[in-house]
Amino acid sequence: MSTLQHHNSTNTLASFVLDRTSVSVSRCYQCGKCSAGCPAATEMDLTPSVILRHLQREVPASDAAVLSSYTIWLCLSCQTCVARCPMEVDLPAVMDALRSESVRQKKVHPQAKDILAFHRSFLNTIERFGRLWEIGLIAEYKMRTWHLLQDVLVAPAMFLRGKLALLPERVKGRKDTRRIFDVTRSKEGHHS
Amino acid sequence: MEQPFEPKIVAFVCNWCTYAGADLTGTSRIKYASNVCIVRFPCTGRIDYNLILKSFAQGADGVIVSGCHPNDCHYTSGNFHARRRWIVFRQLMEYMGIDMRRVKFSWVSAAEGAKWAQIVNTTVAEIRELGPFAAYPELARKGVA
Amino acid sequence: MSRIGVFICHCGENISSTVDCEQVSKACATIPGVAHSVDYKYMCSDPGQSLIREAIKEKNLTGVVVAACSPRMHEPTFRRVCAESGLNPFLCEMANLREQCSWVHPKEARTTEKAIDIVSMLVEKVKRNKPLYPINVPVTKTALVIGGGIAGIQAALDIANARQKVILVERDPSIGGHMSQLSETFPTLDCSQCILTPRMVEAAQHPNITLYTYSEVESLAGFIGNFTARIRKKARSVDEKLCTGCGECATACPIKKIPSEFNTGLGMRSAIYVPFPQAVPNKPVIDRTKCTYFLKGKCKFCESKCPANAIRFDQQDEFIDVQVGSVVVATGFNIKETSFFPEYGYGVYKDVITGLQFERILSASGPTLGEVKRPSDGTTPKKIVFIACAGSRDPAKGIEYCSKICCMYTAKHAMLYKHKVHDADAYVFYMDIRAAGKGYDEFVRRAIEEDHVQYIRGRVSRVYERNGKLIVKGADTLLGAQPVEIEADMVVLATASVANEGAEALAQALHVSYDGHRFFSEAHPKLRPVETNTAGIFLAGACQAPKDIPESVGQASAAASKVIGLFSSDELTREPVIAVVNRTAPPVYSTCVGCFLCFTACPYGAIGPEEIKGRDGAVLKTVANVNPGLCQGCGTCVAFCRSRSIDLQGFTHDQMYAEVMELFA
Amino acid sequence: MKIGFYPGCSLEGSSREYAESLRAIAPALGIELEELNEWSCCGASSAHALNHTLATALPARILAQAEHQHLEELLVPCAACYSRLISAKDALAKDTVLRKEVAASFTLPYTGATAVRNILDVLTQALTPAVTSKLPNTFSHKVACYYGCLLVRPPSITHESRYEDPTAMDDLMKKIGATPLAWGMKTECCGAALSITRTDMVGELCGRILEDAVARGAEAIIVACPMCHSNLDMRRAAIEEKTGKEFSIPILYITQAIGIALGVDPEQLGLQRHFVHVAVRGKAKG
Repeated sequence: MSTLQHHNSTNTLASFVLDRTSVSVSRCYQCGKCSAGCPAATEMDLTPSVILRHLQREVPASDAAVLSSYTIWLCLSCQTCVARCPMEVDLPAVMDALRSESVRQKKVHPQAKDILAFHRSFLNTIERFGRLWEIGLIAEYKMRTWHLLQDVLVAPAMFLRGKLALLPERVKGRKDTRRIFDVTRSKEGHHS
Repeated sequence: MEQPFEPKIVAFVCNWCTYAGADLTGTSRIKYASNVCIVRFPCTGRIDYNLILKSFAQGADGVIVSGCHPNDCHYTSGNFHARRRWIVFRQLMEYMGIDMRRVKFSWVSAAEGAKWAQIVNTTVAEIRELGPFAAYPELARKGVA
Repeated sequence: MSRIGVFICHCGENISSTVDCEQVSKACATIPGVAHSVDYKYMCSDPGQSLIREAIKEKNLTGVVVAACSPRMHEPTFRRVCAESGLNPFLCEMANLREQCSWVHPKEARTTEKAIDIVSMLVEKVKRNKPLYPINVPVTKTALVIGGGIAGIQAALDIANARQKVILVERDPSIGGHMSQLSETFPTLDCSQCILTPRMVEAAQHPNITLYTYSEVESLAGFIGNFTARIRKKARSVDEKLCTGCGECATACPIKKIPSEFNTGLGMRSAIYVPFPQAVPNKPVIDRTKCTYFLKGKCKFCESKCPANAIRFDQQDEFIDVQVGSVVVATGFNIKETSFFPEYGYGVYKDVITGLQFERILSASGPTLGEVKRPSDGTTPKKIVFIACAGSRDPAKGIEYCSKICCMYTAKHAMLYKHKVHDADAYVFYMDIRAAGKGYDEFVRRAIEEDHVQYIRGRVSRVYERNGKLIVKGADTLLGAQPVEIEADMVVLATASVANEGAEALAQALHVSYDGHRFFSEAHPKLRPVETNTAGIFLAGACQAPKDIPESVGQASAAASKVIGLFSSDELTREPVIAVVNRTAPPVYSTCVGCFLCFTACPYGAIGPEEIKGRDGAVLKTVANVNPGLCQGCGTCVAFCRSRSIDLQGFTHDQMYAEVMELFA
Repeated sequence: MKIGFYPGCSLEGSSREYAESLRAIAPALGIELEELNEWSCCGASSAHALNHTLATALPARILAQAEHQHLEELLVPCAACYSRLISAKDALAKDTVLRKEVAASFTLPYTGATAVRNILDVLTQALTPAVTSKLPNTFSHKVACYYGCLLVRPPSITHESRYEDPTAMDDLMKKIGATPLAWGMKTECCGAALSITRTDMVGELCGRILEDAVARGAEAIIVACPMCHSNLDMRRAAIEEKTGKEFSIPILYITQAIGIALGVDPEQLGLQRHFVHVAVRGKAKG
């Protein structure tokens, strides 16, 4: 049984969330409607409302639990929770903020490494080419994760149906895209 | 360093809506700027606008006039009369060289404690922007006061 | 030279914690004309009051300023104190240091400075106060009770039993209100109609009660003790005196498929109808918006079948003006339409219903005669999910308050359902169980422990239909908010209680204030819960806030006792805060020039012309004159008067200018 | 109507038939598409998953490009791109600090002048009685209209009032002679964001969607989002693994359904590119 030491609330994860998303987690009265409607809830280690509860406690143990949870990576950003939340808590925005913070603090849940790898591969391809090049994405993703056999059935079929381009398109606008990456990386960074 | 300018503002309010609303602000312990002193009238209909001029002449930096919402007047129509007369009166005020931003007309019901605090705070902030009301000696010379 | 006494109250620490009361009283002592200035912990306490009494005598004060809480709180108290020590009560003013200073500002020098300003302003005012003498006005000893639900019925009976006349006005064709729709009542489970209908009959037959059903209050004029109300008696299209209530007309009526309001749309009624069997009065009305005759100009089946020839197609709305001394508002509440809850599919799925509809299903007089059946196919539901807070405590949907009654009736619903369908499963999704009341929590425990109702703490996210079942997607927040999916046969929504339709218009007609949710406002949240800010008008029941039956009845009796108290004397004294037209020595007589602008300004028609005649009877001058009985003291005329001949006692030009000027002195 | 056109990455690759079918029906509907020059990726779910500023800057650049090209309106058929664009627009309108940071990250000026429009509201405007009266075929099939998440949520940004039970697509289907069914999965999530990383979850979520549609007798599911389409169409293996059932119900883009009603050649509509064979065809009127 952990004893609650309520420490100064300026350096808590809740205050970080407030600062990043202007969502005050104290709004949440724990009705659980978000968890009830969340399509990914059954897969999560902490359901969405429990994430908020941990944030409300403002204790290091809870903050750590949130940042190292699988939940924040399983959030599909389907917006169902915020659309139905009686207190209008923008959970998807909170999840976004928590993910980047989880990466920064190197607390990413082991099972979430693949998901992070995917996001990074995705962003790298568009950083390089300005647009998504699906084969490039899959290739890099496989390199990062060693899921060499995944989708081997789907990919050729896609190719045959002309759904996969072998070569990336090189967009004129890609210089802009790169610049955007450089600038924003220096701001929040940590996405590659 | 010098003190920031603290405007002095008088609020003419009706007894039934805004005065009660301001009481509610208190009972709800909502904090607001202390630059405003309230003068209680039975109804905004009672407020004689020369009193506004006179206040400025005496050194007010701003005036708030607040009563019941339309149709909510405890005396049926006092607030309508107040509003109607105000339309005529404001031209005189402008003629007197009073910046209309210094006069706030608002409706605050007995249930709107938070709204009262917000009105006071925004008014104080705006008038702090405008700075002290200097024109009054001149007004005095014009013999209005 | 005036001798003012200033009395600064600490109000325990309510004022002294942010205002330096000692400094205030010191500062006031130096104001010219102040003969006495002290501060004390509790001015309203006995010792505090005697402090004032003694000072008045010893220092023979000519005026008093009590700097304490809001005058809306204690002005009467301190004015009484002055009167007791021989000082005219209207020479006493209150400076509001609590609600408008100490409670809203931090502890700092400027707060104390403001306090000093406030007190000095009132010192300047009180210096100019004049002794005033209360006005006596006669009281019309008849009460108007608006609304014939349980609250209105209770208030009417209490007043009538105290041998006072009552006029009871009900908007619907029958009295009874929501209570008549209920099945059984918590926490005792006695049948709602069994306890209500005797009261309804008593109210209808009481010699002191005049009942107007199918009627509405159009307007209210006048003031405490002397109101005039205009009642619109809507055309029933039936002669109530002749009608015997046999019901032949309803049987004859060809239009039978109109959703019954009483049965919340679960049952049907005809175009000429009595809302429910035990209706009082048991006389039908014709719904002119549905009746074939009124729509197409022919039919009249009911008329041909009526043995008493009581049908009156040509009947018109009647207007009745009544004189009353006091008003009790008991217009009740309504339930929030749940169509604004798309995720729960109300209006899409027949078997998703409101709590009130479920009351009708449970009621022996209901569309299913008390058998629990699904609206869609009439089968007996084996699994019902009850959803609490369906609309209440939901800022996103615009209602942040708790509707108060849902926790209890939901427990009752689940319980009664289990009693009627033994092999049934009842689930309740809840956020908190608010069962604060005598025997209430025990009742909920019974539902859980003895009737094995499954309580799940969590809100439901969505209800949708999958092969004939209603899929309820909820979560169990006591198990880490695990998603829970229940295949239900029926879903009952505990919808929010909201102000009744027309509440706003009525409040405006009566000049009583109402809150952001259109519930009527009481004069003080704790100490004056049944009064309104308008003297002589009282509140009873759910029109003030969501309430259950015991609370509504309690408040109704309280309102009744206020009325009875008011009627206990033949005259009542009114504050002399009224306008007066000045009189001066001849040959001017009055500075009034007779422009009579004030006539148009006065909302009460209290100002008329007065002829000043000479000895020979010749009219020397016509000036304005205020009728002290009608004047309410708004002072609109004062602001209108060009020649400053009309002034408002207690708020004179002299007083108000002095008060304001002091602030900038 | 002349309107700017932002295809987005998927419509160039895995969902090219969406773009093809749109281009194929546009002339008949009097829509003139002006493709955005030098358009780049909107960042999709990955950008906002990791970096709010990036997730706002990428769409902002696209919108700036559109302004540069004097496009008053920009049609964004991909629901995901659409969502990113309107979210970015909303964020930039609200947050001045963010606006400065974003402005610093690319050269073109951004004012937010260009209106972003989704496929449903453009088609609703274009499918006038004049057009529908002249349709050679009727698409006389029972269909389940699947909206997914991002066309309707969050209502605060999409301003969709019927976000629990949208009807725009159903109305369009009625116009071409189809029978849209009432069903329970209109706006349930298909799991798009985890399509590659948690295919099993996608199988689960899409399984529920297909099951309900089939149970209600739908002959086809109509979609307006490449993510929804590729999950429902290409992930059948994962779906069948989860549900233990086989599904043959085809998934059509709304543009393809309309194309069929317009009598456009199936090849042009890219129907042959689907994993699940599309048997449904239009019936000639008369």
